[in-house]
Amino acid sequence: MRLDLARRWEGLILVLLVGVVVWASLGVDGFANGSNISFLLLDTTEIALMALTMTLVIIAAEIDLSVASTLGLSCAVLGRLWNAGLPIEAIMPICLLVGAACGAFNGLLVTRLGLPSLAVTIGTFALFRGLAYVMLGDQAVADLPPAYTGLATASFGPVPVATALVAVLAGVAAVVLHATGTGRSIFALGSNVEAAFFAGVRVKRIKLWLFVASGVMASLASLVYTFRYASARADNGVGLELAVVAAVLLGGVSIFGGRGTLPGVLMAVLLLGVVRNALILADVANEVLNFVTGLLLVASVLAPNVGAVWRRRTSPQVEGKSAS
Amino acid sequence: MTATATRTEAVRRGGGRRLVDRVARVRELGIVVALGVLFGVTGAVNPSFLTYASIRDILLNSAIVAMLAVGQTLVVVTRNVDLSVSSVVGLSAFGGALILADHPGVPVAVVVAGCVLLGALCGAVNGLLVGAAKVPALVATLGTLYAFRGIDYAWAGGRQVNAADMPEGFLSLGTRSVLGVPLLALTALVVLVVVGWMLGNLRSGRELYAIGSNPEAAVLAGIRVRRRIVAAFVANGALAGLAGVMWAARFGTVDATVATGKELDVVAAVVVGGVAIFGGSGTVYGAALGALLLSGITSALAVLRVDALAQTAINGALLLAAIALDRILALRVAAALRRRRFHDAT
Amino acid sequence: MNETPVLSLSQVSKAFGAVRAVREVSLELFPGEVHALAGENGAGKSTLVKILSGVHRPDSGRILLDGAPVEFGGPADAQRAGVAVIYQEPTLFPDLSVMENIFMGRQPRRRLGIDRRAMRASTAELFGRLGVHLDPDQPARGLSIADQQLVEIAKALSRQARVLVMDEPTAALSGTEVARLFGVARALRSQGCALLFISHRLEEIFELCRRVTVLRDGTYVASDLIADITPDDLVRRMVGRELDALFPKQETSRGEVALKVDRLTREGVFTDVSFEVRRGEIVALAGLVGAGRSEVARAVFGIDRWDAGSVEVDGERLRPASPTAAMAAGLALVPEDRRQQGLVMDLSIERNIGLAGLAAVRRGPLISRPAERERARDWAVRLRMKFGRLTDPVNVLSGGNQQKVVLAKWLARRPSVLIVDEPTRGIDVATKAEVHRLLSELAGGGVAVLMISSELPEVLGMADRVLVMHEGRLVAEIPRADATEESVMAAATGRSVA
Amino acid sequence: GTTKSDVAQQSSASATAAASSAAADPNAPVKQGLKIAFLPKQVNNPYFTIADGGGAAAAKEFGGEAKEVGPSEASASSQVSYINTLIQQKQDAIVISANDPNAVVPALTRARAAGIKVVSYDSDTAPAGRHVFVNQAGAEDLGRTEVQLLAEQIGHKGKIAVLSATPNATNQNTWIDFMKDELKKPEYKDMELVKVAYGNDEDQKSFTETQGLLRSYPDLAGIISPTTVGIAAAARYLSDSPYKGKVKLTGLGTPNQLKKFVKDGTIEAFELWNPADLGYLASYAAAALASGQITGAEGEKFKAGKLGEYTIGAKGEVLLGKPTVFNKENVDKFDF
Ligand SMILES: Nc1ncnc2c1ncn2[C@@H]1O[C@H](COP(=O)(O)OP(=O)(O)OP(=O)(O)O)[C@@H](O)[C@H]1O
Ligand SMILES: Nc1ncnc2c1ncn2[C@@H]1O[C@H](COP(=O)(O)OP(=O)(O)OP(=O)(O)O)[C@@H](O)[C@H]1O
Ligand SMILES: [Mg+2]
Ligand SMILES: [Mg+2]
Repeated sequence: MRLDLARRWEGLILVLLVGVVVWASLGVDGFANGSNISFLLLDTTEIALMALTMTLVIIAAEIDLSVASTLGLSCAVLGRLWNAGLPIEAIMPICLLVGAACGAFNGLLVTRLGLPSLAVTIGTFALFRGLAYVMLGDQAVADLPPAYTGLATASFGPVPVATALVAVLAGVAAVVLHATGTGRSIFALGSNVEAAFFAGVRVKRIKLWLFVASGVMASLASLVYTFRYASARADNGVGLELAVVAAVLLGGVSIFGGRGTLPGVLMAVLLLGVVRNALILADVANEVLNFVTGLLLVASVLAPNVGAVWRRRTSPQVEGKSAS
Repeated sequence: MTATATRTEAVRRGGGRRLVDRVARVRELGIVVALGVLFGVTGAVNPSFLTYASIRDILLNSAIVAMLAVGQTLVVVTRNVDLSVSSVVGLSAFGGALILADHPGVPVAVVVAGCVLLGALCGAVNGLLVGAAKVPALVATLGTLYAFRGIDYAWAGGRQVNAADMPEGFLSLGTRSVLGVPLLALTALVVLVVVGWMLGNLRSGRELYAIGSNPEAAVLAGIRVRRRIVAAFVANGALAGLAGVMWAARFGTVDATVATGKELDVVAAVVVGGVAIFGGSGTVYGAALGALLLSGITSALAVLRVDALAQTAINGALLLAAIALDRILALRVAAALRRRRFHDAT
Repeated sequence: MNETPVLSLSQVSKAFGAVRAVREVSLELFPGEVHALAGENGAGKSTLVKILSGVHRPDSGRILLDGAPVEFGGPADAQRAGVAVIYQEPTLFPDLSVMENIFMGRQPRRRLGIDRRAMRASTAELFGRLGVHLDPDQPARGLSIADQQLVEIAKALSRQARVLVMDEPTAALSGTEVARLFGVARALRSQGCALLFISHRLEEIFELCRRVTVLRDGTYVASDLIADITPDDLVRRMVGRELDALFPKQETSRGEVALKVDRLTREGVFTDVSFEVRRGEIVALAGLVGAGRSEVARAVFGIDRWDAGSVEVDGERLRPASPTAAMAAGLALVPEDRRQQGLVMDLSIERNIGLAGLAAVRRGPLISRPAERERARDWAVRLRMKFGRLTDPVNVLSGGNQQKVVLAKWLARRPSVLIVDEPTRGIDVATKAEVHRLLSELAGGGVAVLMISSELPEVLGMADRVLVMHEGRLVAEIPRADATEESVMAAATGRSVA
Repeated sequence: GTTKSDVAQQSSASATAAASSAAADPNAPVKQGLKIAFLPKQVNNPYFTIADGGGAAAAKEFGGEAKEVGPSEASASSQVSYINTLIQQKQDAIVISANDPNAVVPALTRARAAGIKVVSYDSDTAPAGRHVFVNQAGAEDLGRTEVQLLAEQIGHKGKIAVLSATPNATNQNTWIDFMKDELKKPEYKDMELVKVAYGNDEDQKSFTETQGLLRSYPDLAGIISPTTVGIAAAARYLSDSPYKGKVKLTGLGTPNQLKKFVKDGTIEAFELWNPADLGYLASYAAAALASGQITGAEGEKFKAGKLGEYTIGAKGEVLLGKPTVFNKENVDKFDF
């Protein structure tokens, strides 16, 4: 039943995606050409990267609202070190370490002190962004090496290099989530921590590593972001966290944990990207764009639910999550 | 049998001890301590922080968020959340300001009532999505966060309403004081006390906690879950609507971006105030204290001449410190109570 | 007694997808009578209860109240009609106080708001009738499963209903509490209340009820006066065949000490608990509800931290507070609260069974789904589980079948020390015999078994040795030969000191 | 590895190569039906709404079509996706106010490669990104005159503070640098800049920051807020506090926003250019580029309708003119 539901959800997103692509190709000038597709894919890179780990984190019934701030901090570190004259090849691993440290900080507060991750990451959302300002202040570092800025926007045919990176990492994440013991454990602990703990799942350890992975992924996204825009600033990526969470939820991941699939999330990221691109091309005003994004989010959940509610009419039945 | 008997009797021994237990169990204790520390330290460094004018400013600043936090608590205790409040505030602030500017004849009271109604309407949309159509609250309200803001933008179309366009009688609502207490803070306080009392002492209030604590059991207990959830969202929307007009009165300049991003502040206040994000427990008093703490931190940083670039970071660090402190206190108290029970029993 | 039934079901059916849980069953509840409902796990008893309480709407058939057809649109309707229900699984609000749990939605009111004092007094009065010693202001979170059950009973009583439906109210209770509950039930009966009672303990049915209805595979089998049948008849009706001995205890030779618990203390919960379990031995841990038995098991398995003492498995000291270490040492714990601690309700049967033994079905870093399914199927068959597909989520299983999933999860690990906390709670007679045989087979194969049970016959029938706890201390150790109902109860209530 | 100095060498080498353009024909007629897209920092921002309105009015005059597109929040990344779609739509010119002067350059470079002319206005991009920058006022001019305005009001004496937008705002930071420079002059020896606070161009934050400034420096003599959001918030705080009239406030603001405070004595004088004229001029500059009248080289001239003739200065900059100072006497004459 659960699987059916998940499949139905993914099917729905897929149908929507195909529908929007067909509509846009036929009805929107400039949509269906190589360079636009390439922009479109490139534009979703950072969100896609962060959505990969966010999916795992939310399935584990936690949340990481600090991803965009981690991205900002990592950008700031990159800019600062670049200004200090370090070679970029040395800076990039340092950035990833910074991301890991941010994630570990979140993870330790959540697992060691038992604080709710929503509260913790609202705090680190401000803290990391603030550290980024402290690190780089009001400077914008723009003289980044063309070899890298070029790579970030380069593409094989219509497929950007960055998208290939997303694809590889998505493959890894999907295998971890859907085919390994760790993945099983993530679903189990997201659904019922206590039972998972009783079954010997190392709840704290897994959660800690999920947050670390989320941090690393955010800093990886920061590298793509910085090179893509050829600009390292402390306010890079402000507000991306909501876009990431929205994509993950649209992809059918349950905010209460224990449910969701990676393919669903990836399709949702793509769907949001395509809709945005097509609407902007069609000169739809920004306010309508926001409205449509919101509507899409609600409608995607509403559609299967309305059916379920209707069915429930004929047979009342208790449902909902059991007490925790 | 006798084991449990001695246990309860032991607890009953000595009313004084029981009182201490009660106080120690109050969830809001940690946050009160944090507030004390904040005001104490800041006041010691810069006594002007504790002057009447300064306290008045802090109260004014926190009033709106506190009111939103009170409304949010109603929703959060039912194991839901309303992220769209900031957009509702924006919509209501702009709507109210626009009417006042374009139709100076409309009485202020009517405008305020209209804004509350508008908010309630938005709340009803959320409530129906969550309660009736079973869309998870976070998804539904993230959606309406975008949607309501979209309506706001479309309505405003780049227009800004300035203080000069609004009647003095309205703007003074945002600044006037009654017996030395700002009217805004007073309104928030009244809302706080009324909602707090209702949550604690009405069947419907207690049912909200029951729903959040165990939704499945709430249905079995015959609680009309759907109706209660819709009501919680409507009430929260109405408060957001009220907060919206208050915003317009207080800040005078209103455009379509009002209160953008405030939802995180409100959720932060609620969480810092000890309201469990997965429902079932927490009080509006805690949430209001949380709002006070957050705006207290912001004001303190400005007063302490903290470097502007470092402010965001310190703000975040203090927020984390506050919730960590609260948590550690709670753990200590729980451990102490367990030990005490043990020593009483033996 | 020959009046019209207060509440009756006429030819009701209910299906969940392909599973036809209840098929054309009729049932009549008369005032002043306790009616038993019996059947194997998954026979449809709880489904019937949920039809009576308005949770499920029957696909066909009618519900009659005082002879007139009614429709229950939801639990609220049934409550208004005077039906109170104790569900099989506790339905408490963990964040609210015990008294609020009891009176939720019906809190006594004053002129302004809720009258807490009156609520507290009524709660104390109810608890007095049931002999419960809980603080009305204490939150429901953290109550043992037995205490939760008692609160549920108090809640149902407080409704002063015309019909009281009790779905396995005694499964988590020990003798004393059951006796109290029966006292209250008899009092209600004499006041003209109609009661429906479900239990897998046959002796309880024979003690309390006047009439019994048996279900098998969702269909109605028979309705008899208790006076007219014997326990064997009842079992035959339920199972459809003769049953083997309930406690097939085989004598085994004892090996070395496998589990050694030394002066284990967790402040506020239990003190100075020391005992050993040898290979091939079944040791029962008896005591009253709240004596601290489950807490000892949790600490030994590493769920809770202990303050002093040590635990050794096969001579190796266990790292405290680590279930993973305990599992690596060969320990397994079947917890008492299957819904919260034993199962991940949203996950499928096979994944639940696989969860504790992921290492066993791994091929390289990946999980082998065929291996996982094979293992699950193997154990599902061995435990005679009743289910649709292995990929169904466990929350659609009947209570007893859920319990079997928990057992399967741990047995599949082939532990060397097995701790089972109320292993047969909610399990039907046939399966209970199965579980008992299994436990004794495991012991025969050299596994050390520590069994916590509130069911005295089970303790006496299965155990090589009985340890008795009272108020967080181990007060007696009684060898099989000396273990009688009297000696165990005496120790458990603290009347004799070992 | 790749270090900063490697890159510096490479880019200086390529910069010289990039300076190439076709010759301008000053007498070419303005093409009809030019498609000009305004890409402000943020849509629905009243300031840009006015500016882009001016641009649209200009387009109407010369027979082109102007539209305004853009993100609803002022972030660099979202502008880039708009540039990309404008390229797909084959616009003739893009008029942009950059949120991040560098982040938009790669996208703008692609736009230029596709034959689209780029004019920056209000907030410049890095020079590689555009042909012409229409500057509302010389940064130096603005920075210095604001200090002069305030100095007059406080009698060249006392502590002063700046309430800026975000810590990264390019315009504001340049102005503040010139303010600091101006303050070094001997006539300001009794004035001290004690703090630069940031209101992030958010109303409430600016409000709280003003509070904080006065709480921590009770003897403050004046505040400069070179941002329309900041000055309005600060004015509102002051008008309702005991500091009203005592602490002087000046900066950049729109007359409509501040009329009330000029009249009630909170503000003596403030300044601003006319945003509609800024958009108007940018629109003409775009048309001139797209029609081949100019290429963006220093010394070229073009006509901008009612505003008259403009000459391109160094680094491709066109200066709108001196800002207007608003005070009690003239504030009622303006409506924007
Ligand atoms: N919500 C549901 N969805 C699907 N199947 C269900 C659902 N509830 C019960 N069933 C199925 O209906 C059948 C009857 O279940 P029920 O809970 O009534 O059994 P029971 O007689 O109470 O058993 P037990 O003694 O184990 O409690 C079982 O096969 C069960 O799997
Ligand atoms: N001596 C004691 N003093 C105080 N609290 C106790 C004591 N013993 C047990 N408790 C509490 O009583 C509750 C029941 O304990 P536990 O579950 O261990 O009992 P049990 O013997 O296993 O009974 P059950 O049959 O309910 O499982 C727990 O919440 C525990 O914390
Ligand atoms: Mg049952
Ligand atoms: Mg127990």
